[in-house]
Amino acid sequence: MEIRLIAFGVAKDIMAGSTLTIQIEEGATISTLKDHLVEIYPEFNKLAHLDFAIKEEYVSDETQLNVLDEVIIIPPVSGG
Amino acid sequence: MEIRLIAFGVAKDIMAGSTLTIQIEEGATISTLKDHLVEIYPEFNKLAHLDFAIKEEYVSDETQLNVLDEVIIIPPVSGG
Amino acid sequence: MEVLIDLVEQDIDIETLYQWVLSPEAGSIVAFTGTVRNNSSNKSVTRLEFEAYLPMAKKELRKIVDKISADYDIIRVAIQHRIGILPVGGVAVYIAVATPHRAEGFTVCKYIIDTLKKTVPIWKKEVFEDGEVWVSANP
Amino acid sequence: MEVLIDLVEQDIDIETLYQWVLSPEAGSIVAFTGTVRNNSSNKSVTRLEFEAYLPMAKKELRKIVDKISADYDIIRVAIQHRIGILPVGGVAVYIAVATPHRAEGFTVCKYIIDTLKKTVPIWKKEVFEDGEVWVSANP
Repeated sequence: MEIRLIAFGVAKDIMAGSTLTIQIEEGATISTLKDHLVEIYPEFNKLAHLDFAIKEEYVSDETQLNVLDEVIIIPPVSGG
Repeated sequence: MEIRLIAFGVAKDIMAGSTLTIQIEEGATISTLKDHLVEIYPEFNKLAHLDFAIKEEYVSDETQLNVLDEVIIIPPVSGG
Repeated sequence: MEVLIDLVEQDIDIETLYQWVLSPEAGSIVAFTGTVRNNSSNKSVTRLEFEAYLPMAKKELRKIVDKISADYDIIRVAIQHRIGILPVGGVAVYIAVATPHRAEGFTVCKYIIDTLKKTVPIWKKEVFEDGEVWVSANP
Repeated sequence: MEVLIDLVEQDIDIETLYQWVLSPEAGSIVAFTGTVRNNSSNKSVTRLEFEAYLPMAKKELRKIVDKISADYDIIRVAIQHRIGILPVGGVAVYIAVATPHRAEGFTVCKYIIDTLKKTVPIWKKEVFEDGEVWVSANP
């Protein structure tokens, strides 16, 4: 299935763009997605941590992805 | 010897005035002065505590008084 | 409790926010201003750039306020965070908390800024004369 | 460290004091405002009256700043306390602390107001509709 990714901060630089649509197996979790991302962009491994959000809420590694999900890539935040 | 007292806050109300000159024995300490004050104005006993200052600095109970000293009576402070 | 939360592209108007939190029931206003320092890691900072995932950032800020207000008596709280480009000295964030008493004001204000820096999707890029870096990205 | 300490008979000008503490080396300004609440011990407050032993009050405030600045890196601190008559909502005290980082700003600002309330010779009288009381006088 297709998942749309939206990146912010350093993630945008790593992916050289703020959006990306990737193919991922049905029933994949955030954890699977993270593995895919690190494979495509090894730079993600250098971050202190990497979080994700769906529908404006943080999601855990175990969260299952659904087709049409828009997944936000959240590198370490640094507001304030 | 004569000691001049200057009162603030509730001490002023207790003494019904902001200044008072009292007679006290040579070599008396702040502690002696406090006893005198409580004797004249028993209301001072009702305060949470009573402090004194000479030359704009807090003094301890053991501080000896000197003639011409101007002693500030400092009831519990409540700034802020 | 009344809450004002916003992310803004223009300069933060501290005076207006401060006036907004005032209330006759409040005895204490504790306010935090985060400004752009002229140096970071001993390098001279030229400017900052903030970006945010706006709708989620507002939601997360509201969650912070709701969480702390369960434990402390808050009368009003205003939080405004700047996004976009900021020069040295610019105000990145302003948080003002009005409470009946001061102890809770310090606790609440500190909790909000500390938690903001951990959970709210806002990212800061420091721009130096010879390069730039996304803050906190690397361990 | 630059320090501004004053006791004033006119309204405290928060905006001017806030501007005064700003510095390009500071990343944090923590400010405390103590205002007159409309009630105390469940009684309706009409106004407050502050009196101070002025020269000593200034000295004690300076001692507080000197003591805490031995342990924390302070860039600027402004402390202004109102004396005389204040209506409900009036500003009794304003303390603004500029530091490189925020954690020390909260600690320093809270230390100053907490210690001010214990050591600085300033006295507050609360005036109610049916009487008045010197605050903290009795246990």
